Amino acid sequence: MELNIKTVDQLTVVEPLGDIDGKTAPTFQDGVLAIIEPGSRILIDMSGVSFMSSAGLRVMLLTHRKATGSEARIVLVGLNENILNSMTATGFINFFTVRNTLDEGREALG
Amino acid sequence: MELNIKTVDQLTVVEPLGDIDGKTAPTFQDGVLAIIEPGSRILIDMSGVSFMSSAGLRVMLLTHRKATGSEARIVLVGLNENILNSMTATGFINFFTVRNTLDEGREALG
Amino acid sequence: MERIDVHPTHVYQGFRIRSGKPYPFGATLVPGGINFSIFSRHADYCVLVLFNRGAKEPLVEIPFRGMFQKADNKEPVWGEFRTGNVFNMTVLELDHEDLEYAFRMDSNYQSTPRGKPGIHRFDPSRYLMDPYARAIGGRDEWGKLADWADPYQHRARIVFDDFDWEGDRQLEIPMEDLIIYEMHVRGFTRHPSSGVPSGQAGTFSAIREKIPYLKDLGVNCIELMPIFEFDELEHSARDELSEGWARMNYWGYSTVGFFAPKAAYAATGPMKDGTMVADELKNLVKELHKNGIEVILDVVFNHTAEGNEQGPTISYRGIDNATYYMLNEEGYYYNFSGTGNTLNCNNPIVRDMVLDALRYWAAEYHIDGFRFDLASILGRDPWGAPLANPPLLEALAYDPILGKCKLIAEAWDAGGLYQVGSFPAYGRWAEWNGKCRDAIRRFLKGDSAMSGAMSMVVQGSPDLYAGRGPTASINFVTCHDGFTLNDLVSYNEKHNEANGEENRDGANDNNSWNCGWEGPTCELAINELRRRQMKNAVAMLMLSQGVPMILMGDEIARSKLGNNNTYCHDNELNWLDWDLQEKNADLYRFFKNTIAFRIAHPVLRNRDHFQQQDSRNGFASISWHGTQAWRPDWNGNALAFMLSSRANGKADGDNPIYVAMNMHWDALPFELPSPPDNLSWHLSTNTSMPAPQDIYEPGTEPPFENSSSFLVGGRSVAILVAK
Amino acid sequence: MERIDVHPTHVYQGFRIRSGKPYPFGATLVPGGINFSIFSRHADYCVLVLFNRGAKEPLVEIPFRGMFQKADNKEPVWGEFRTGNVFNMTVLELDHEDLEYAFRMDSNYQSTPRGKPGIHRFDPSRYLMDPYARAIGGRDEWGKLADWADPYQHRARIVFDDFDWEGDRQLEIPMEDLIIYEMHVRGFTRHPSSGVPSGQAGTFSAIREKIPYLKDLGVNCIELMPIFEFDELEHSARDELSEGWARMNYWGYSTVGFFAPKAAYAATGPMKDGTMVADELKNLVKELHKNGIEVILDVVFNHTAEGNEQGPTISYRGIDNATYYMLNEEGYYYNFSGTGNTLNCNNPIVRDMVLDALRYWAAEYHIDGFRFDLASILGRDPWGAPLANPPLLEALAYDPILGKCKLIAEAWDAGGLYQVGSFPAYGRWAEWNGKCRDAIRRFLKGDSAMSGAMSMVVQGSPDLYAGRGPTASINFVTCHDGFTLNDLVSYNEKHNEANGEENRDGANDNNSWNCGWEGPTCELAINELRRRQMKNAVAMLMLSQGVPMILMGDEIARSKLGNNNTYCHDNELNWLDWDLQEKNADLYRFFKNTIAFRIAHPVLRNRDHFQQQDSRNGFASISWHGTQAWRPDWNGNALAFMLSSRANGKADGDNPIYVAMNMHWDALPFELPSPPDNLSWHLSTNTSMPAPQDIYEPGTEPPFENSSSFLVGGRSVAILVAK
Repeated sequence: MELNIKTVDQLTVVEPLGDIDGKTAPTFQDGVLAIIEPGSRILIDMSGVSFMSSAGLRVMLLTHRKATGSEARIVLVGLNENILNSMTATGFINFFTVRNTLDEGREALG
Repeated sequence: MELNIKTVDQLTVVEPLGDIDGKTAPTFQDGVLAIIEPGSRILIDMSGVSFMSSAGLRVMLLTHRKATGSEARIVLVGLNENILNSMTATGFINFFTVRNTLDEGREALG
Repeated sequence: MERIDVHPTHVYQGFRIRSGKPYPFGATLVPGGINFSIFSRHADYCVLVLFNRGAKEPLVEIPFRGMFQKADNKEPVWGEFRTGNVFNMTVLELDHEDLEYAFRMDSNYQSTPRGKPGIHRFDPSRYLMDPYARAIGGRDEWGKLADWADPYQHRARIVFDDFDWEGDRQLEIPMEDLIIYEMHVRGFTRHPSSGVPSGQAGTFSAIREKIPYLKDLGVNCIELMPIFEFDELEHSARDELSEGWARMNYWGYSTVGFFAPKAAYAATGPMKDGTMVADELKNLVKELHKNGIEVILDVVFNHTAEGNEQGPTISYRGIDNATYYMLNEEGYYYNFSGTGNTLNCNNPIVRDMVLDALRYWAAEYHIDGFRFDLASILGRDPWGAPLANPPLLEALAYDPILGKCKLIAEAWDAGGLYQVGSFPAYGRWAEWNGKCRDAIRRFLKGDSAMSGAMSMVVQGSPDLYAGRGPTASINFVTCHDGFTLNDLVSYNEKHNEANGEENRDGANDNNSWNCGWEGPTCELAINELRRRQMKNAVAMLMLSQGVPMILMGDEIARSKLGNNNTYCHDNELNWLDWDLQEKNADLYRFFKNTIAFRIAHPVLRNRDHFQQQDSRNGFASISWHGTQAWRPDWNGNALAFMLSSRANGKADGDNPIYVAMNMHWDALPFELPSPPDNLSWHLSTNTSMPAPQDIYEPGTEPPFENSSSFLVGGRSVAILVAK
Repeated sequence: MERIDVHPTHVYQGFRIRSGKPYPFGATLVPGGINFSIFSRHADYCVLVLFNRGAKEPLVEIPFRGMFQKADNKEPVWGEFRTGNVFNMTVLELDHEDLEYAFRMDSNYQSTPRGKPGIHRFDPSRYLMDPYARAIGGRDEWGKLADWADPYQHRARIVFDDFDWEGDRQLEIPMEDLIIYEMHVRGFTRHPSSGVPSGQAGTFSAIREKIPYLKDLGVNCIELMPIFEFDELEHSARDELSEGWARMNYWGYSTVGFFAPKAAYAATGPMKDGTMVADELKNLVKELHKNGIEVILDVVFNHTAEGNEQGPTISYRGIDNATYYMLNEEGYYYNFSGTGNTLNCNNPIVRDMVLDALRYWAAEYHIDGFRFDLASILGRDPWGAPLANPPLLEALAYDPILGKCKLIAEAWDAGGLYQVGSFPAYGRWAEWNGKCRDAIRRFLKGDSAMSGAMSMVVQGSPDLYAGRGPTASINFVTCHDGFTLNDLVSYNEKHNEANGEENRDGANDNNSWNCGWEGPTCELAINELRRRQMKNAVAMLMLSQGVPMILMGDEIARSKLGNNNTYCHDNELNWLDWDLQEKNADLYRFFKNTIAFRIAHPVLRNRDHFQQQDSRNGFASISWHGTQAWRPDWNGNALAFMLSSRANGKADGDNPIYVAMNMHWDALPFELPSPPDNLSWHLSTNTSMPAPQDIYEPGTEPPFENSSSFLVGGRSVAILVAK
């Protein structure tokens, strides 16, 4: 998995590319945790992720919680239908702020 | 707990001062692990330690194993009777090289 | 704090291992690795087989005894990983997500070839599924043709048990307040009309989507037909399958693994991720609980999917045939389940497996209760004799973790043991009251002299459950087994030709009546009568003490075309057609309001049987009437009764209720008793009236003008409430 | 991988908590914290109490139900932490080493004041010890005066379960090869003569120091008298204690906690570190195993230390009196144990606690077997009636983790149930053969007509254990209960005055004989006879089929001065005097060589009873003789027999053995049978000879010159071996 991180308009946009599963989860977590600072506004663009396993969902949640604990905010956008369905089915969706598009994501982050 | 570390004749001598228990064990472990390098010869002078709890024994063993794994060598000296008895009673003594005095410890490390 | 016992002691083909912990059984994530633990009393050799997910060829096979390398210096060393009769080993540094595992076992005992009777069936060439597998792959997508060349069909997987329940608990709804809705997971939403998102039809996730429907109907408990992993392809002729049609094991009364949810019931099943399937089911339970709905599982501990001596070797028989199954002296399987084998439930090992499984479902999935299929088998000893003090039933009743779970017995088995009313209850067990079902059906269709039997039903069957109370009685008219309610009033005979056994299968004693024509008809009078009879039936159910259970779809007049044994059909015979909700809106409304009436009136939900004592207001808690007040006719087919306070005193403030059930073909005048406390009668229900006059929403009942008599239509139920 | 369910949901007085897991019961280290789980069926309110180690005042008391703060925003929120009848909660970020914990419980059921009979004994003011506590403080140093003002006397602690066993396993020595040495932990090394390092006397650690002694003697199993935490101060009058002398609960047959080793038996006990105490015992077991010695625990599951309605509230009675104890209808404790109360062993909860405890000792401490004190109680139902299918005994026999453990019953109880020979065995259970003890004693002292009874003992009591085999029989002449071997041959009567009950306590039927003088004497002939009788006794034991058990110290002629019930003495009456080893070196040598003889000859250690069939060499596996060959006299007090091959064939190559036991007062000539296979007789043992001619080391036996007859001295045993 690759992780592109760029800052646009005081917003950090994270673009993971590839599957997030038990093998790649640590890469994702390390990458995102490294950029979290108090007050960070982070947009994770999931359009490059085709598959997320249960371990992937967990790492996502842990990352999200650590961010929230640091008073950073995270919004997810660009989830494909498959991932959206599994997040809905398992209830993980309830823990996150999810938007459809980058623009809507930006808006949600204020 | 304090941890004095000095190098004498290519030998690292570690002098913990105070009890080693669940509370102080991390200090001990961090301190000793920091000085381990392949080939290190480390003499831990326990004469300043009056008490070691079961957590203390464990941290000691974990440190020792990590050293051995890094091809470093550790010898314990100056154990008081109380600690020696509890290490004997619990069998932890079997995992370590133990000598009575600093000189004997140096000799054991070659 | 780091553990000092996590470093490996041995190495085998590059895998770092050490002796494990004998419990818990199964595969458990432990610091640094996975602990594998499996019991066998008669095997003396065991191999752990690891696969990458879906692979036919193993990744490695690690014996529990033999030559290994020492972990520190790689010297050859003998190792054995066993405690008592439990093989256990911890393998370090595994990717649990991508892992499947099996065992191979061998023994010095003589083995038995397939098809022959025998005590032991060890076959070291077979991959055996862990009986404690918490997730099982291989049938991840419903009905998908299996790869029959795969030597490991049902594949044990690992589950990470860290679902975040966020404070959810079992609801612990008092038994007397329960209204159960019996449901098949797939059947509930598989029909195209269900309107659930694509990919979710027929799954746990889709039930979650339908929670608003269940809340609207008013039930507070769903009872799921078997959801333990089973093999829907079990009965399928392979050529049938390839032609796109087959008889399947659709109902699922044939367990492959007692700790694993059916993967193909999960929308996430096709992802082949054991943890995700578990998460999906847990999330369903959590959401149902948030909405005040409990979950009861229909569990099948009387037999397994391995069948008789001709059946496949999946797990148990290859691990310890003599422990897991009841065998006669020649080594034939006892068949008290009618399916080929019988689980040896009162062997202490199997007893513990059953307990462990139920504790797991209660603790890890927050399941609220269990209905035990053919539960009488659980009271038999290893040779089939009914026990005076069946330790399994006793242990379940006393179990601390199951302490607040509902325990419901199907109190009979296929070996002729019939214990309705006499199931060993230990103060805890309820029963599917089959006698209540038959009494309601016969009273409903107008059999003569049934009013006495019906009066027992109304009281929660004190004739059966004296000392246990009405909550021991699960009252029902229909369930998955037999006719739907619509079919009960539309068919005199079963029509099971589609099952492929020339209508020989299924019960013949249905106590049904077709109202004048066998099957669907355009005859308006017949259809109206049928509609009325359905309303009568649910009214009788909701007016009776005990715990009412309704069958999925009965509230919208679902039909299975007269088939009373649809275990094998994955098609519209079993799929609930959601368009019926609109077509039969009046029936749905009647169900909903009858349920609401029951919920509004604690007097209908007593914890104890009526004591026939005067209540606070000078009236008996229940009084009996007929066409003449205070003069019940126990040999007719008309029955009336008045409830005037709750037996345990809790409902002293509840309204008195008068019910007249006229199952005579013609209208009858019922003389009304005076309501207590200077109240006056109001009309709640009159099934002889067309909707919406058939039932009023609780609280909106209009005054009943004639205070002395009520002309109740033929085959109708009327309810008055005193306000 | 990190878990997603470890963050706290609630906060209480600064402690971060969340709902826990209901199992395992007790306090368990889990990721991030400690999980506390405790059962009560009848309590409806429970509080977790945390202490710093040794503190009288709690650190915090956290209720399992009530108002908390939400962890994320500190808002007040209702919380409940319970699953079924199990209160469970995880408290995060605790220092488990410095922690002690208790519970307080309350209930809506009416409680009963101390001293009165009653069903429930809830008292929310009391700190209750966890029945599943893996370590218990409060009596950390043997005999040290307790602080009676401390409201929490027996203090539950945490154990870290990561002892590094390095591949150690239970030894699984075949039952028939076992030679058991019954030992009291403190008594073994407490005497100043023991020579163990200071601070270790009387501890587990000191037993480890004495392993060479045990190996030299030749035993391969030690049976430890109770080591579960008990209160040695239980029977002490406090003023006695302050005067430095007291009757103590020295033996320890009175359990405080079933999962915790007695802290005061550990050299590390005074450090008040639960893990270290556990480590010390585990290390002892590991070292014994390295030396081929198994460990059997004497376990007391028939009652607890809480006594009757007058007794203290420690744990069980305050948690669920009605579950844990057998009560009659008035609420009095049944007293089948003779100690005030009876554990309700066949209640499913208690059944599981017993099983969980034994599984814990087998799995976590690698214990090899268990001897069950007053085991017949374990077969009684909750009202005291013996069960036809006692589920606890059955479950123990079938248990997977205990699958290779020795299970030994003291097959009687204090309620009059006597089951020697008839204990429900399920193919697993052995028994303390009390009838064997009596038969040997009476034969030994020359009672008339005992040769028939002795012949049964020699065969492993087929009269008692037909179908179960000789390994069902634990043979012994002495045990902790009753005379030592030396006292058995030195006293006709018990001398129990030191026990403070005017010699009323203790058994009266000792079947002992003082050889002519009551107690110690300078009379040489008497002392020689006593010495010979001790040798005779151990020879009889080692020559008999079954499993021999010897009492600590009998090998060096330990005496308890005629006291046959020394349960209460922490002094030289119970402490083994190691100087006896030198004083009685000949007796020690005799024991050692007799044991070696048994080990050298598989023919003495058959798994099955003799079948009375001809063996391979044409001789019966056992043949009976008297003063005339082939003519046994079943009514005398002389008995001879010849063993010529092992019943199960394994010992076909073993030497034939001839044994003559002359318990007549005068010498008798025994006509010798011809040895099989043209071998000739060699002399192994002749107890009428002085050492070292009394016994030859196995392999060094000289030829026995007279091949036709052996004049065996009065009260002597002679052994010939054919080579």
